[in-house]
Amino acid sequence: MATTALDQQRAHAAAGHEPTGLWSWITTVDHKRIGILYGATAFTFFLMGGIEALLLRIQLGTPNNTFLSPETYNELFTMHGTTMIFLAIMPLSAAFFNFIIPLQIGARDVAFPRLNAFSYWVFLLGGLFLNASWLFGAAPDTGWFGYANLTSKQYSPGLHVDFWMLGLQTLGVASLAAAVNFFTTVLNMRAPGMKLMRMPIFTWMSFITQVLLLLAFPVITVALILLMFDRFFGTNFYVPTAGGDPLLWQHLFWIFGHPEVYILILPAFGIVSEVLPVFARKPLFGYAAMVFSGIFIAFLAFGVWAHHMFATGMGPIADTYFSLATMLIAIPTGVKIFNWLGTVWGGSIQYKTPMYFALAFVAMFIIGGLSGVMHGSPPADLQQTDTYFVVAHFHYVMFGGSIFGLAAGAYYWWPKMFGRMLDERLGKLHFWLMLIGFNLTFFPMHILGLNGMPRRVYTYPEGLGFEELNLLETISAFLLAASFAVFLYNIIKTWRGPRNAPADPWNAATLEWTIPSPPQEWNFAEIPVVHGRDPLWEAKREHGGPLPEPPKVSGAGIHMPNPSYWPLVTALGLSAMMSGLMLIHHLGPWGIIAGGAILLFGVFNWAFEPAG
Amino acid sequence: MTDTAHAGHLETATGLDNRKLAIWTFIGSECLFFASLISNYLVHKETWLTGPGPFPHEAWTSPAGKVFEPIIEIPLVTLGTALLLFSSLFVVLALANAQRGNRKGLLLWLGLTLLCGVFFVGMQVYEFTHFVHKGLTLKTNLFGGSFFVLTGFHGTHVTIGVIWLFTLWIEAFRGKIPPAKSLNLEIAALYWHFVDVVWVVIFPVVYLIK
Amino acid sequence: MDAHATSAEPERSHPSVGVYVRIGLVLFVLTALEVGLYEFTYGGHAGPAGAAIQPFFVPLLLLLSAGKFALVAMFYMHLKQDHRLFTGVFVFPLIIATVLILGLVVLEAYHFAFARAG
Amino acid sequence: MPLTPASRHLRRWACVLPLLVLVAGACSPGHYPQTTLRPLSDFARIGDDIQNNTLYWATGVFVLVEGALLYAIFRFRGRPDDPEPSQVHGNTVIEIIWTVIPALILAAIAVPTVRGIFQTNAIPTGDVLRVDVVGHQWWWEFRYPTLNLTTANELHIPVGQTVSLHLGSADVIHSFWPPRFAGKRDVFPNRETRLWFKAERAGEYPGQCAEFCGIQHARMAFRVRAQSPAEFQTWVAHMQTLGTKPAAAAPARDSVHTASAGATVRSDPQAAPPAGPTDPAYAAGEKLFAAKGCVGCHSLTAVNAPKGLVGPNLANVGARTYIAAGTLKNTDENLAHWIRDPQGIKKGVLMPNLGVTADEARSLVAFLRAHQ
Ligand code: HEA
Ligand code: HEA
Ligand code: HEC
Ligand code: CUA
Ligand SMILES: [Cu+2]
Repeated sequence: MATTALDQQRAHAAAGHEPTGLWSWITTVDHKRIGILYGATAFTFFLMGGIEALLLRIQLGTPNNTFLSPETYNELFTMHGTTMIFLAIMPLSAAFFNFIIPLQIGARDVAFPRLNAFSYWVFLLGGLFLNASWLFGAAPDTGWFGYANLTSKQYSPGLHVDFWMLGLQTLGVASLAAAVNFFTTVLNMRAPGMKLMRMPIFTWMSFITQVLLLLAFPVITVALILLMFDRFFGTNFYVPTAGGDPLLWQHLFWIFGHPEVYILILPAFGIVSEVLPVFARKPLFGYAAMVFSGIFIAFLAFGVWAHHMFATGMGPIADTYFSLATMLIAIPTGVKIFNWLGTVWGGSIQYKTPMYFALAFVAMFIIGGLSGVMHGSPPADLQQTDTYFVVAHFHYVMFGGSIFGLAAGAYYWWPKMFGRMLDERLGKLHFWLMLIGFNLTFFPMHILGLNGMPRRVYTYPEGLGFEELNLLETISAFLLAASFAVFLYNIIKTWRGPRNAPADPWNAATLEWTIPSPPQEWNFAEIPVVHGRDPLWEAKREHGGPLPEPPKVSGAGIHMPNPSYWPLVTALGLSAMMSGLMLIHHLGPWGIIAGGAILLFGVFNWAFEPAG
Repeated sequence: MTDTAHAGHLETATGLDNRKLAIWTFIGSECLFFASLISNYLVHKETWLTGPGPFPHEAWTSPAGKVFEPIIEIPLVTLGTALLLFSSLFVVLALANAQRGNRKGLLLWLGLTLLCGVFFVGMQVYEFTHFVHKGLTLKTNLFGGSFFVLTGFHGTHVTIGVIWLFTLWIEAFRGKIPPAKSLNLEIAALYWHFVDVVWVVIFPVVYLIK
Repeated sequence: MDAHATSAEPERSHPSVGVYVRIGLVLFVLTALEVGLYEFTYGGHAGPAGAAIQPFFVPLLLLLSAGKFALVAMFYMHLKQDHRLFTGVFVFPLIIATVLILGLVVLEAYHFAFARAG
Repeated sequence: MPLTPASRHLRRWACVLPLLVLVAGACSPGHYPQTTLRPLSDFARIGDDIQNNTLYWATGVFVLVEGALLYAIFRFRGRPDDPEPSQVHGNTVIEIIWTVIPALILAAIAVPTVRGIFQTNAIPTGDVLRVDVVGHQWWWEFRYPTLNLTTANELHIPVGQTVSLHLGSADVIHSFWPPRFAGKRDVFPNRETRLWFKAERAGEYPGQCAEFCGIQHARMAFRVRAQSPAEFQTWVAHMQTLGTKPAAAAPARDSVHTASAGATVRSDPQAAPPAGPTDPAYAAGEKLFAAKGCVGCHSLTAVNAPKGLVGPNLANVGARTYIAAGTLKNTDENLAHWIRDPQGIKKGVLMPNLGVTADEARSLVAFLRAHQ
């Protein structure tokens, strides 16, 4: 059965047709399809996270509100944070890594196509696992950074924390596998002539992101393993009564957590650095400075973790070190901001939707960055921490930053991905609703925070002055939601329309725009040879105008990796193991053993399957 | 395990093999994994005397008057350490033979590597059961917890390495590792060496330093 | 590593079997030294000299194990001959890992010292 | 009806004005009793000064950079058929400038920061009042070791004397936060943390737990009651008389605090004087307090109070402004309601519903109200 299906597809591919149908998506190892899968899944999770946020906002709209019970509220903010970070922004970035990086570096696929499929399946299953907690009435409820010892068996009985811990563990596997893959891909799969310092800046920033993933995720893996042993096997790493230390969790978590925030923003930095030059019709200002500032940010990211822990009382020397290191990050980030300014300065700005989002990204991120610097000063942060001032800070960097950046990328690359131009008027409506809604929702949080509103409270009493602005925020959050409704409508509308996108609709500079939209399965009929940083601009300049539309080719003789379902089997095995772990008190070790067996079975078949 | 999309375009941009670069990347990542585990162990050194014994280097008398001897047995572990180091030597010799196309040599040295690996795992299993008999489990105290988790995860890595090398041994036996494919072994060997150097750190930190 | 290798650069030849065996012996000797050091400082053979070594015990041990680590990485893992990129991919994380261990231990020790003094 | 320009103008302002007023009101710290922006202690001022300094610099950066961006957005608008702009790739001089200037700004932020770090971390010496703060799920315990007193959810401190807080937790991590007086300090079950400040003005001010600590984290508030030294002494002397039996004549509830903006003025003392031990309801309440098991979790003595009880010390519960860590105003009705149905009021709270009837609750209230 399966083999014949594979055979059919192979025959299909040989004849130059794209395989279609569900099975072809399940077995796909094509980086473009995997990118689309990542994007669609992550956007769905984003909407879920957004709906969770709207529920939070309704509850906070009025004082002493009883719309949500305290338990539900706590579950919702935990799942909102966890979903947005691990199931929305990271995989949305991964969608672009997948679709765009191989195209930008002139490759036919990633270094390990099946590993790539594996990453996606593990991500999907991890996300489903985490959200399955809702069905059991046991959604995680200890916050997205789940501080010990609140997460211990004693203070969090039930499955809530188990779902969170094992879900994150699963997602970590996906991220690590993908990071190894893309690290290798960027270094090894570049087309001839594409030196490192000729790589498109999006690829560069994504590459740095992979390094952060590789070095940050093992730490949270260990932190979660220790928690798992505490909860399942009776150790006491975080249990103070037995000599354990809850503070250890905070250290390990933030050693991961701070690099994580740059994992969330660097891809967006990359996207914006692609969009601004194209629509200003000017090359990126200070390319080398952009690259090195990215590297510097990543490096510093590992030395500032304890700025999340100023209130723990680490003593003056540690405070001083972490404070100064934190502030230092403003310098390379400032370099980026100024280079973006330099890029548009003196340009001939074409106001298309992606450009709107990219410019707003710069404007909004500055606000978030500046409040970050304010956090970096411990005596002041003692007042700011755990208030809505922090909530304002991180929504400005993650929504005003990452989401605006990703939206710019979505509008920019949409024609390449689907061969259809998104509607410009709807796009601009989306933009204005989002910009206004965003600022009205999150700017007042600065004021509330400094005036004493703590975060993670399911309600607040009357008389502390929080009523008006909270109501304003709640109303604005719906404006923000409306902006995404417009986006959805735009997608649906465009979907119904014809495939109308040319290969190079924006007069862009990089290799992905040299091939048809959407690209054919093998991307490049012939692997390009690169002579500079903006290969397409150079080609157009040489040609003396726009290039002719690239022809679709038959692809005969181009050898592509075979589809495979073993990555999925392996991912299922891994998820089964995680579920087995959770049920260890019911099934004994058997669940884990069964999962492990499936995993091994998958790995061996994968290893010995001809890759094609 | 040839999982690369290098159809019709064999060289990579760096000239390095994808899989070899990937395994090094993975090893780099694993450094942080073990660093975190080791940190966990060291951090708890301050407080692991809470709770009942036994303890690594200290004798301990329970409230009921029972005396626990220090639990760590250095000679046994020294043997295991030596075995692991020698296995590292053997696996490079196996690789050298594979690259030269000497199947017999490859089978011999790889076999010896495997034996060392199996003995090391056996040593750990013995040590663990022995500790449990002496009253030290994961739950006993923080020494028990951090010791078992650190050495246990290392042991898991060794076990995976043994399975991996065993698969390769069978492949070699069936003549499927000609010199052109010696990279398959080289990659496994890199992993194996890494697991070895992790032990090079764990051995003094856990067993020798009080 | 920017250089675009036109042909798969044949890695510079790996060391000979003799070198491997000699490294193996050195590793063995270093391990023996480690254990010996323990024996003479804390173990069964700890004499009056043991007390004198004690302050240097930990640094010496760490030095010995760092030596072993370096030997395996350079020769058995071929970092000495292979492409420098591999060294980078290994050593950069190693540095961060070391800093992380030190940082954590120092921070936690401070916290406990502070808590006790309080 | 066509509007005259003037009336149209008026209309527009009529819409905008209330909004402006609202915004202005919502932005003024006076609107917020729990604000961090009007510090009332030396400690809080250190942080506030630093924050202002940082904020000024940040505002400067904000105005300049966003201004430049806006300028570029409008100035460099182009049309598709415009000629290609000049292709600039960079400029070393300007790149160095915009690396150095932020560095200088950061130095201007860092210097006061570091000074502030060392100031706030100094251990206070001399004439300090030590208070031990213990966080519990979800209430606060305050012990005065030198005075041998214990109370809960209301921290009494003298104005003008440095209080040195030694903080700990009975269960999970919480964070002690009296915004008008100091920033947050986390409390841990396995280590002691420290905080200090010298209150500058008398009054009653809100505070809040600021680290998520479980289902009722939101309802883990407390009050800081800063009193003049004389008043504080009176309070101490009074508290020291609070054994199992309350003093026959509890002093009138103090309502003398200055009504400064942001500080809640004490509500008028209950019209009726609190019941005394002779009141039959009081006696019934006393019996019930033992019979219903309240004693298992609550102590009624302020002096030599036992440690490690699950519930807050009730020695002066009758005089508190709020009960259940800021959840309810301390009226007789609320107190009775609380005793009958703590789970309904504060879901998940560690005080069980004990099947107290309405009558029993009345007696218990009479009994507790007398504990002032
Ligand atoms: C995309 C994610 C992202 C990004 C990019 C950042 C960027 C920064 N963050 Fe943020 N941060 C978060 C996500 C992010 N953060 C999250 C999620 C949390 C909360 C976690 C939780 O508690 O749940 C958090 C919390 C957080 C804290 C802890 C607050 C607390 O809990 O008490 C601190 C403290 O220092 C901090 C600092 C910074 C700094 C200094 C930067 C810098 O990188 C910013 C640098 C940028 C600029 C400064 C602007 C541009 C620069 C110029 C225009 C040059 C000139 C400027 C100057 C001279 C100042 N962040
Ligand atoms: C990238 C990250 C990200 C993003 C994008 C958001 C987006 C939003 N967040 Fe965020 N938030 C976090 C990350 C993020 N958040 C994190 C990490 C925390 C901390 C959690 C913790 O403390 O543990 C947090 C906490 C947090 C809080 C504080 C909770 C508390 O402390 O008690 C609040 C409160 O207002 C909030 C609100 C919002 C709102 C209104 C949005 C909005 O922007 C959401 C807008 C999006 C939508 C509304 C999409 C839905 C669209 C539709 C519904 C369209 C209709 C279509 C259909 C129905 C098909 N968030
Ligand atoms: C199992 C323990 C337990 C028992 C029994 C118990 N309580 Fe409580 N009580 C608590 C806890 C815990 C709190 C703190 C609740 C909170 O605010 O989170 C509390 C709070 C209170 C408060 C509010 C105190 C304040 O200042 O905020 C009052 C009053 C009170 N209890 C009265 C009673 C009475 C009367 C009884 C007996 C009928 C009783 N309690 C029985 C645990 C208990
Ligand atoms: Cu206690 Cu939050
Ligand atoms: Cu951070």
